[in-house]
Amino acid sequence: MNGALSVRPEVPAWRLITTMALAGVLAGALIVIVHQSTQPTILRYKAEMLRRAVNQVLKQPERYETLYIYRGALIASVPEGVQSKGLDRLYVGYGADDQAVGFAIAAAEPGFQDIVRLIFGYDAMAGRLLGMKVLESKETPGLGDKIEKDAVFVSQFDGAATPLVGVKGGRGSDDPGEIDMITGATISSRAVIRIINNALERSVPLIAAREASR
Amino acid sequence: MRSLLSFRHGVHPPDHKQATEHIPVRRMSFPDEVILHLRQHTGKPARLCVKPGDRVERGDVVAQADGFVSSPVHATTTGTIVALELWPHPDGSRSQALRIAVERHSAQVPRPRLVPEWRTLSAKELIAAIRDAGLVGLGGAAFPTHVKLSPPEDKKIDTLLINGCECEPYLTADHRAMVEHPEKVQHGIRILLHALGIERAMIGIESNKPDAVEALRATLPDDLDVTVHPLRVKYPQGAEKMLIRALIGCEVPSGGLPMDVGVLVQNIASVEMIATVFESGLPLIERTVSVTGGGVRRPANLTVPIGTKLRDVLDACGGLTEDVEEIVFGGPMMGMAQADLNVPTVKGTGGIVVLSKGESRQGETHPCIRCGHCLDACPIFLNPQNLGALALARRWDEMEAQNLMDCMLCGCCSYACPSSIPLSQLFALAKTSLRKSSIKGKAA
Amino acid sequence: MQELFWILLSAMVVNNFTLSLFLGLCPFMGVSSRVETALRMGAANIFVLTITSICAWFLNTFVLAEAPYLRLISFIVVIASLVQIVEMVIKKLSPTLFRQLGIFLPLITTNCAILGLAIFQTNRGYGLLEGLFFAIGAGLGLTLALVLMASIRENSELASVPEVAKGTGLTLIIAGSLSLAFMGFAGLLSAA
Amino acid sequence: MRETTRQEDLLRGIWRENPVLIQLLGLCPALAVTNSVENALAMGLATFFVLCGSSLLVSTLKKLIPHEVRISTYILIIATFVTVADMTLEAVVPEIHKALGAFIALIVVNCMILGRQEAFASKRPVGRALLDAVGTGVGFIIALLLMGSLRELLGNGSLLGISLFGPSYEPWVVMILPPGGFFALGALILALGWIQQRRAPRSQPQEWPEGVADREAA
Amino acid sequence: MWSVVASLAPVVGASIWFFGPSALLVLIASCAGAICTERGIAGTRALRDGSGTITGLLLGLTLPPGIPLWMAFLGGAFGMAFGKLVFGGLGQNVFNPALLGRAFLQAAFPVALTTWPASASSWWSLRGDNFALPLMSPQVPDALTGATPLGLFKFEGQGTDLGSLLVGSTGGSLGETCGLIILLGGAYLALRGHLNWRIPASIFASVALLAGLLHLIDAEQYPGPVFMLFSGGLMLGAVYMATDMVTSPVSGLGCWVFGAGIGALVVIIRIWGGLPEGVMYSILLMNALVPFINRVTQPRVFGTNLGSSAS
Repeated sequence: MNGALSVRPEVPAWRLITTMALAGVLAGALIVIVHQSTQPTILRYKAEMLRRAVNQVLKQPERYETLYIYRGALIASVPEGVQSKGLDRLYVGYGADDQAVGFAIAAAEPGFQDIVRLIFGYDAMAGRLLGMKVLESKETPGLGDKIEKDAVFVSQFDGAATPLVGVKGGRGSDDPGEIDMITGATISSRAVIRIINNALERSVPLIAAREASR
Repeated sequence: MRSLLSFRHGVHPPDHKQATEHIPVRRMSFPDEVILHLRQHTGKPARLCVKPGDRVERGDVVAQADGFVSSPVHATTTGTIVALELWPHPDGSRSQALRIAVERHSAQVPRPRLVPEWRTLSAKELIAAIRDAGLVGLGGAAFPTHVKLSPPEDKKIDTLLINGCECEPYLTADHRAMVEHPEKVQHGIRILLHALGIERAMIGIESNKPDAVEALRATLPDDLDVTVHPLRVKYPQGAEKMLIRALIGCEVPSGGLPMDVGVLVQNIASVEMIATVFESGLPLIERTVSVTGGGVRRPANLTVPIGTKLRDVLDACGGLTEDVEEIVFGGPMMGMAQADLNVPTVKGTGGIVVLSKGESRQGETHPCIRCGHCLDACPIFLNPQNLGALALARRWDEMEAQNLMDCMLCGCCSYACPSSIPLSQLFALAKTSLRKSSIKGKAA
Repeated sequence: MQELFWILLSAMVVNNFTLSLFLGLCPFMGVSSRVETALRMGAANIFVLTITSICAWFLNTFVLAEAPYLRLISFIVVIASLVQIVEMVIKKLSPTLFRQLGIFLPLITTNCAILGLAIFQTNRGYGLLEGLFFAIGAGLGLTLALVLMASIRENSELASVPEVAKGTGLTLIIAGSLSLAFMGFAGLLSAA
Repeated sequence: MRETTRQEDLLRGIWRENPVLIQLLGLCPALAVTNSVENALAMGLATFFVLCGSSLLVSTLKKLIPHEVRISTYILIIATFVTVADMTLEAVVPEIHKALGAFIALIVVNCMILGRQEAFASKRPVGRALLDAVGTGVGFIIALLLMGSLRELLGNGSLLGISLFGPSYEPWVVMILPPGGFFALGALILALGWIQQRRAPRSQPQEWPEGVADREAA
Repeated sequence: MWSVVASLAPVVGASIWFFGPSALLVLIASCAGAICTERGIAGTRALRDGSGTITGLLLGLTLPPGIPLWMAFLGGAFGMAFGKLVFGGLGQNVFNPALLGRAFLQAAFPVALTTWPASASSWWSLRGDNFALPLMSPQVPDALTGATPLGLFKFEGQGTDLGSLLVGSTGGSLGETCGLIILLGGAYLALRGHLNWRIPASIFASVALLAGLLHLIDAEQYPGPVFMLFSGGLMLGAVYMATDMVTSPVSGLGCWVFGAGIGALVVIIRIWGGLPEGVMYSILLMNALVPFINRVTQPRVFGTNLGSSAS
């Protein structure tokens, strides 16, 4: 190798730069082409996933619309010149009678292992939850991931009164605000309850303000 | 009671001294043959100045000091030189030795040849006289005494330490010397102080010898600053560096000598021998040896002509018992195991320990479990566990980087090891290999 | 503040970059045979991770906002040139530091921990400060894992390891054991 | 460099110089995404695609790429293919793409790919380079599948999601967690070593570690 | 080594007293796992020194009584193979093999490993599904599950009185219930020189100190030092696991650092971590640090780096 190096003719700098630039342009072009062709599918899938999640936690509303949190208020459409991308948002679902049935709120906080990302439906009038779905978690398989997979645990959030209170599993209380925690996965269960309560603390005043301004 | 002076770490082996500590020193009768090794001391071996067939008298010089770090060898009995041949040496090798056929006992009358009036001599002349008497350290290393007494100009010695610890188990020769001849010890100290031109001496004695402390305290001179200090019973209290740590409270720098902290250490047997030499006018031709251990029938403290064969010494003590396991020259901790009964004593031989089966610690070696007992034992704070593992991997250079050369092979780690790993043997091997390779490196 | 601290601890021990995200395995398996080397490698990593985090944030915020599909390609180009520039700057400013870190810097370019940090940081939408804490935590976690591994391997070099297990086998088992032990940190600071 | 046959070029990477099990390259994906056969397969295929694509391109363009900027160019080419693979997976199999997460993007820094470009594709004709890439890629897929099957079988009692031991099987959860990745690869490598050792003629048992003789001779 | 086994006898006895035949079965299974693996893999190299038995016994003592026997066996086998044999056998390992086995089981079967028996109808009845088929899940009736004092505190804010903690009449693993007997066994071993007293001493001291400080700050939220000392596996871990000579530092100073580190980690994991108990993880983490601690706490060699005090 060293011998080969020494006889290699000096390559002018402009060639190096041209090569790199050319390679960069070609690479960029290729990526843009693939991006153009895959982007619609990806976006459609993402939108579909979001639609499913929102529909699930709002118990299949007729339709829903996106609300943006902008300068401490909920707005339905972003004012001119403001990027909608970076804004936090929540979703309001409407029933057949065009009445708001509830808000779908997404939230994320640390769980047992890493961040737990979830979405839940909230009926602002009744102050109750409509449903909860974990979107992303790395909780212990077979134990902590029951917050996602255990139907009994998940179903407790349907109609639960807020704020939620976690109790030890198997107590069998009728209090609608009490969530039976999963045996052996207390931390994960508590994390879900905490995430929802914290998210409600943030969102309820916004929702109330929006209702009041109507 | 004020706590006794000591050093840190070390071990507490049972001392086994009761067999001989109360038995007065007796003189053994002359053997039929003595074997005088030319390599009696640390440093360059003496140069031969007689030839086979010559008749020599007790105290005649048979080999001259060859250079500064060397010491003459004297005939220890009157007799005829039979041969110069290779003979087993206590260190395990074979080396040049004179065989002397000993004449009948009536011929063994000593003829004084030294000037006993040391007070009239200058320090320089006194040191020359000490060299001519063939005096070496009798603690075991046998380093020529006159070399120790001549420090380089820039090293000032202000204190003489006398090592009366005798911390090796079994050995009692030093103990008997202190009890039987305390005045000789004081005399020897006086001579040494004169040679050094100083006035301060400290005697350290392990507190298991209260009679020795008593005896030496009773004979302290009025005109000199000599003090006696009982020390904690702990091995290796008698190692130079440990003794200095205990008495003076400072550490000899790594790779340095006691003179670096202004101290000279002399063993009690050497001090007594100096007095003996200047009283009798005879050079160093005999010394006291503790012959003890469960494997010897009549344990004793014997005055033995240097060069007496092990077989003869043991015979003088009633011979061996049936269950002998191991014979060691020196103490059981640092001594050299002997395989041949024909090996002769040398100037450094102060003890012959014959271990019976029950006493020997040679056990089956188990894997190291990193218990750390060796770290707690090592008086110079090495990590024998790690060094041992490195030694098994033969990674000598890394061992040197971890201060292996400061190891004095005291054997504390081997003693403390519950798995009977021969750590100090491994370190001795490593040190030898390193020395060899450094010599090779210089040659290349 | 608590959240920032959690990000740091999470990247460092709970979801240690090397032991639970498998990032930076190359130096972990390759360089980690001497503790001194591991420490320097770790220091170099903390340094580059921190700078990368800042650069990635700037890229995301000001350059790639319109073309996120070019993210990967620009990250890798930026990281590669960044390491080169850092190398040159250190060489100029502090030859001592360069001697200590120098040979590790080129290795870092192909270290997946760096690119991994930039991607994770983007996916999680961390801001500048959060990204910084994330980077420092990740760097500390890498260093911790490297040093632990190096000291254990130094130790096991003297052990009579069976022929089959020498080298990679043992290293992987040790890594697995470390990873098991780090599971003890799960849920740290998030149990409230 | 020794001349190799076509067959050697193809087969080398599959077993004898398996990138993961023998050369220990690309460990990051081999450990991170092999908690199920499905993920392992997807990762393997994506890497295979990137490897073949970049080998093809690099060996085609090798004359045009100046030596000084070759590494940067390779990385650029690899990153392009990875981006393409990333977007394709996201469009075609979004669930798997979500499970693999950032590790798709991290194919860029898989030393195996860059290594093949530098060591082989940049010096050989297109056909050979492609053969080599196919061999190495298949070897990578095999290793990932081995890991994936072992971990999914023990950790979930299933293969490709099909339960094998019935519902009362107690899964070894640890196997799909990070420690299980290390242990599974460690066990695989130990097992391989053990098999090789049994095949090889028994070597002399050594009391002292090797190298002692050298030291003494030196 | 056998004296360690002997000193464990009262602890084993107590576990059988409290948990009935299940305890004995679990201990036998874990020992069998460890010993069979040692014999099987190491073959003739296996030592008859009882270290395999110790590994098995210690592992068994950290398991809940109702665990299926095949899991106990697997834990013993894993700990022995990956915790010890792969490093070259006795004296060479880095992690405590019993704890590695236990950590593996905990990660593999989190449910089975955290299912504690509340009480049983008679001494003779089994405390769980010990005889579950190999690789199959245990059938655990809900009524059987109880909780450990630490679990009660962490998840429900309930304390447990000191008397039950000392005597051991609480839920928990086989060997982690009776603090007094463990302390006695430890004292016996320390007197015989088989364990370094500095390690348990420093663990107890650091746990007591940290827990005490936190308790002073907020007595409601943080439990007191006595509860921290006598609950969970702290006693067993501090006396029998952390003191494993092979996996603890060699120097005295190192042992203090090691113990203090374990104590601090225990408090951190118990109070701020996600798990109710952290003794096992703390010891394993500090095991990993031991080679580093040994490096750093190497004492100053006699006569080197002499300060101004010299000469």
